[in-house]
Amino acid sequence: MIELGKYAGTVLAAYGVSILLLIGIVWQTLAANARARRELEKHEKHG
Amino acid sequence: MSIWEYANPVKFMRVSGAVLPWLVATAAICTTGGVAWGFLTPEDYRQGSTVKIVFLHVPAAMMAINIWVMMLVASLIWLIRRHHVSALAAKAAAPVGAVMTLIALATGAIWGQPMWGTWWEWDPRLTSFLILLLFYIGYIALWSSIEDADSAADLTGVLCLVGSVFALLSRYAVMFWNQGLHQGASLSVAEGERMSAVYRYPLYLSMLGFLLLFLALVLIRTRTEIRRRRLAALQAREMRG
Amino acid sequence: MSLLAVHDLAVARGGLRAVEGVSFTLQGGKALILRGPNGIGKTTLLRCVAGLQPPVAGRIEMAADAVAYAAHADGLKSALTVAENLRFWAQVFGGGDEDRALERMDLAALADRPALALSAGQKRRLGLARLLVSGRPLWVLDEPTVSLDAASVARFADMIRMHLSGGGAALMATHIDLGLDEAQVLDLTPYRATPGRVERPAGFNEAFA
Amino acid sequence: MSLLAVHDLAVARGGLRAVEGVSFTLQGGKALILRGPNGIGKTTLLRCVAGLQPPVAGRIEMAADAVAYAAHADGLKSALTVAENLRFWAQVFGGGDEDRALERMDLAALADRPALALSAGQKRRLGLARLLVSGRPLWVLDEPTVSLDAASVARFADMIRMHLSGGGAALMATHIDLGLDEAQVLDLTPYRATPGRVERPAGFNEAFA
Amino acid sequence: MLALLKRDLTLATRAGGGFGLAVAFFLILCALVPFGVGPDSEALRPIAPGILWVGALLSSLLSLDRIFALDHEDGSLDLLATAPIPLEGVVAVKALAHWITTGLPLVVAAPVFGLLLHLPGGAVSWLILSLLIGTPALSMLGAFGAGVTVGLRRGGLLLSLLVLPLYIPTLIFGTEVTRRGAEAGDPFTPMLFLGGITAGVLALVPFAAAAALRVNLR
Amino acid sequence: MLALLKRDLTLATRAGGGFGLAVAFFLILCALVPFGVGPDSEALRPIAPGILWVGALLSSLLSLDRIFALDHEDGSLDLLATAPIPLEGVVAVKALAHWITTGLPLVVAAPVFGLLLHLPGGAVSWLILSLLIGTPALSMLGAFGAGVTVGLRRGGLLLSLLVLPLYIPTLIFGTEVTRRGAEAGDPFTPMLFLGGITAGVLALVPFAAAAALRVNLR
Ligand code: HEM
Ligand SMILES: Nc1ncnc2c1ncn2[C@@H]1O[C@H](COP(=O)(O)OP(=O)(O)OP(=O)(O)O)[C@@H](O)[C@H]1O
Ligand SMILES: Nc1ncnc2c1ncn2[C@@H]1O[C@H](COP(=O)(O)OP(=O)(O)OP(=O)(O)O)[C@@H](O)[C@H]1O
Ligand SMILES: [Mg+2]
Ligand SMILES: [Mg+2]
Repeated sequence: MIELGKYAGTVLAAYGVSILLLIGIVWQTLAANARARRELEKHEKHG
Repeated sequence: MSIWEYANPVKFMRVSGAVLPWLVATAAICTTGGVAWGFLTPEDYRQGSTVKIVFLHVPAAMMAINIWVMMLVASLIWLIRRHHVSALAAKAAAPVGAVMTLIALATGAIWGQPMWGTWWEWDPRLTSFLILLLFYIGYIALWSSIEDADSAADLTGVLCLVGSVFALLSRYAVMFWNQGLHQGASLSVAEGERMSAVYRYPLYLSMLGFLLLFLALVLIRTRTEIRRRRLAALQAREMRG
Repeated sequence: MSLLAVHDLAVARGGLRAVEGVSFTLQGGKALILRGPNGIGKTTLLRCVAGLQPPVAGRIEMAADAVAYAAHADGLKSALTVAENLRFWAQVFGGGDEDRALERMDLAALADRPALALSAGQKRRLGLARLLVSGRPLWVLDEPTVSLDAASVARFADMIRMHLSGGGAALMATHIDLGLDEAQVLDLTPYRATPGRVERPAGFNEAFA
Repeated sequence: MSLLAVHDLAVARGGLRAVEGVSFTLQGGKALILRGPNGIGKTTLLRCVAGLQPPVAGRIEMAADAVAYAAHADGLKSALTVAENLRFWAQVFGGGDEDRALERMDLAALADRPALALSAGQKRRLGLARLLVSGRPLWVLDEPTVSLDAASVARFADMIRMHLSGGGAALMATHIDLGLDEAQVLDLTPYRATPGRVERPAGFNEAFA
Repeated sequence: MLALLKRDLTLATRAGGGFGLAVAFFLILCALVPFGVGPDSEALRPIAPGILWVGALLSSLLSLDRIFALDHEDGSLDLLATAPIPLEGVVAVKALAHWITTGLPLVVAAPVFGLLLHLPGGAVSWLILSLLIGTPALSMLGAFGAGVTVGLRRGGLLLSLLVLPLYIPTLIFGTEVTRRGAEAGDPFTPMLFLGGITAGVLALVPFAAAAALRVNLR
Repeated sequence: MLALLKRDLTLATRAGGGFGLAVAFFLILCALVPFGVGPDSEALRPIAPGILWVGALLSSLLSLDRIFALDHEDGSLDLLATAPIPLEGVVAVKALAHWITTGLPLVVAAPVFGLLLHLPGGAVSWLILSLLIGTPALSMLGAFGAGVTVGLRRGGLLLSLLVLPLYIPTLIFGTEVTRRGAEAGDPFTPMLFLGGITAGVLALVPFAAAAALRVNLR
């Protein structure tokens, strides 16, 4: 385990928040894309 | 073949579909690599371990600005040449830009606590970012509140144009208004003050990663938007027919 | 020369074509009534002719500043009186004798009443009086006789006849009988756009669909 | 028993009496059409009957919660779909089968379209479908067929007939022919209020005049 | 009544419905004040509670005209008045929907804005609590104002004018709670008053608002 | 065009037209701030220029949706678009009418409000001057925002969201003029910027606003 010193909380918080936000936007992007594709395919099959 | 051919949605879907796997893979590698490398760099003698934040903060801050510029270019292409894909790309980029701005703000705020002893300071750099966030929010809100897709593209395009001018103006106004605490750009300054290589290379990698990540996200989101438009057209036609 | 010529026009609403292949010309002194079931695209076509909306295909030929448009919304300010409302439009369009217009639409007695205090039919009459002061030769009217009683419909027909005899023309959409026997009628039903003809897209959505 | 009884009713608008001395009763199974020139007071009278406005004189007798009112404004939310709009009113009035109402007004194909994207006549049909889900016996309708094409007017007449045959009643104001031959007609022209009859003031303004 | 609540919330979240805009406005206001007042944190700290409360109040105010005006324009209000729901219930439900779409998000977002204005950390929980207790009164009073002005063409500014004086007691006690929280005073007394005002408003104002609506409909 | 200006001003002065309401709102805001911030004149003096400018900005903001929305609803805008006046001219006239009904009264009333907030005497003339130069830009930018949002049902809050960031440079330079006036600094530099922004806005924004209107009408 690497040593973060007295600023451990700060560094971890910064990394935590950023990674959460990044994961959030990536997840939202992929989910919306999958949904759009699914709906379109469903529609093209039936319609 | 001119570059405008890629603005044809069918062609765009084909090309972007072919490029995406590679893009996603390199983006994932560079981003995680850059961030992880950054996290493992040694402490700075002045800033302690907080220097590690730079590998998130700086790439995010740069992307936040560059994404707005890209949206401006895309809006102009839409307004002048009326290529739908470019309008949709601008729409797709905005949420990514807003998130980048948020990351820059959040990491900056968290960093500020130990460095300046405050979460938030009305420093010009910071303030301009807050204003940029406002522009992103307004832009996204306008897109989402207009029903007709082409009108929405036109109106947000005009807003992006006017907004860019005022974002720039605000930057100068804010600098006039308050002298700041924030660091100047250190990547470009004279050799002596330059960041040591220990920090420079992971930073480069992280910046590249963020850029690729953004490109991948924009491509995927543009594809989503195109599919949505297609679905809406099919549904509308069915109802009418 | 004809006041209005429409060639192979297609209009779209909400990204989908409504009617297509519509052609007609309108000479001075003539009136044309558009008919067709609800939702076929009469309103959309009239808005195109009035220049409020671009057509998807085809051409509309007419002189600049020739159109006076009147739709469901009459452009009345409820805080202004009948006379003030009319005077404003007369000034904007730079034409017309307001008092005669009030007289013709039987509104003289109501001239000083705020538009707020008019009944549905009285408002509509005021909206029609605006056409008289516009001084424009081509009238584009969307369901002009809604809410009018029988006497007012007859008065409206007279007003149209007078306009035609002065060399003007009128293009109207309506579902009911206007008592204008001399007007030609164009039924839009055969021009209903057939969906799914990709070679003639209404815009991005359809091109891609 | 009659669904609605109106005795010697006088109604006022803007402090002036519009019509006065109107009396009629409406049994279940009957329809009454109010006629009269623009501005005589049809809308005002209907709003009184619907309970939106108090009468100046006379009595209106009917059961509580019996009226379904429909006027020019249809109470549609443009952001909601056709089905959502109708469902909301069905829930508020606690009645009715939405799908059948959509079917009856030929709106089933448009069920998932936002109300924003309807043409004038389609909106009106949706406003009428609301009556079907209200479950109320007495329909009070102000110019119900505005913007409707001929087929829709016939459909409307059918809907009224069905309502009447189910024991309901309808009170309508209109200027055009609804194709409802069995309905009685009441012309309001003879009841126009004579201005200046100080012994029967419409309110403070007139009493003071 | 549930159907009405559901519809109003659906409308708010649909395109153009304005959900979240109150928070955005609040953010903008908190960002503007330093531009006006100056960036100095010493100058900002003492006025932070006041600015935050004034901001909450204004962003609630700006969306008031949505409460009834839209329904009046499209005729829904006429129809609701003839529906088998008491008009008082309609008012209460609409005020509730307004609070859920504007007040509640503010409560959630307030800590972040506190940061921008250098609100001391200890005061944040008091700020949240005071907003949570106070904002329902703002929505209900707003519904009253909206009911009074509903017939008027764009009564927006008039509405603000009518409602703002009614907001003053809530504002005073709300900021007092926050300020005393910041300066380690006794925040309980103003909190009690704040709660009392909200309770009274919620119990009585629906009747006044319904009466005003009835007048405006006729 | 003159006829349009005259009509808009007449409408503003008629019942429900909202003339003077901007000033009233400004007054209420200036009265609220001491409730929020505390009545201490030492605390008020430094923030007075900022509050006054923020107040001017908000009260101009609140009446923005009147610029086009009413005309759009009743169909006047469709008719004006087919009238023999360029749409840019319509925008400019409407922004002017908005400024005359909201900006100008504020300029006139500002000294009084300055008193309420203990603005130093020497700064009053700078306040007036800065408002006089700055508020036309607010009206014109507001007309742009109103043009963009005109088709939307009650775009009020969205309008604020779009317009407020555009107001920031004007706000900064405006308060800077007033503050430097109060503290005997050099008010000419910010005044120059303020004038430059206003001139640029007046020259260019009508075209953007007219373009937005055309999109919204189709
Ligand atoms: C919350 C707010 C903050 C924001 C919005 C912000 C914004 C930015 C921006 C836009 C850059 C761009 C750099 C460039 O020109 O390439 C940057 C770089 C940087 N920031 Fe921040 N910053 C914030 C807080 C902080 C804090 C608190 C610190 C540390 C004490 C900090 C340290 C740095 C450093 C070291 C750089 C790199 C400068 C360079 O080498 O280019 N920032 N920041
Ligand atoms: N905003 C919109 N988005 C999508 N479709 C729309 C929109 N507005 C109208 N439509 C549809 O466009 C078609 C044409 O509408 P239009 O209003 O021109 O019909 P109309 O012939 O005037 O009908 P009516 O006789 O009922 O007035 C209709 O089918 C309508 O449902
Ligand atoms: N707010 C008002 N103030 C004063 N008078 C009014 C007001 N509203 C309407 N009136 C007048 O009251 C009378 C009755 O109006 P009402 O709307 O009931 O007529 P109507 O019979 O429905 O006419 P229409 O057939 O034109 O709809 C009219 O003469 C009208 O001018
Ligand atoms: Mg139509
Ligand atoms: Mg009527």
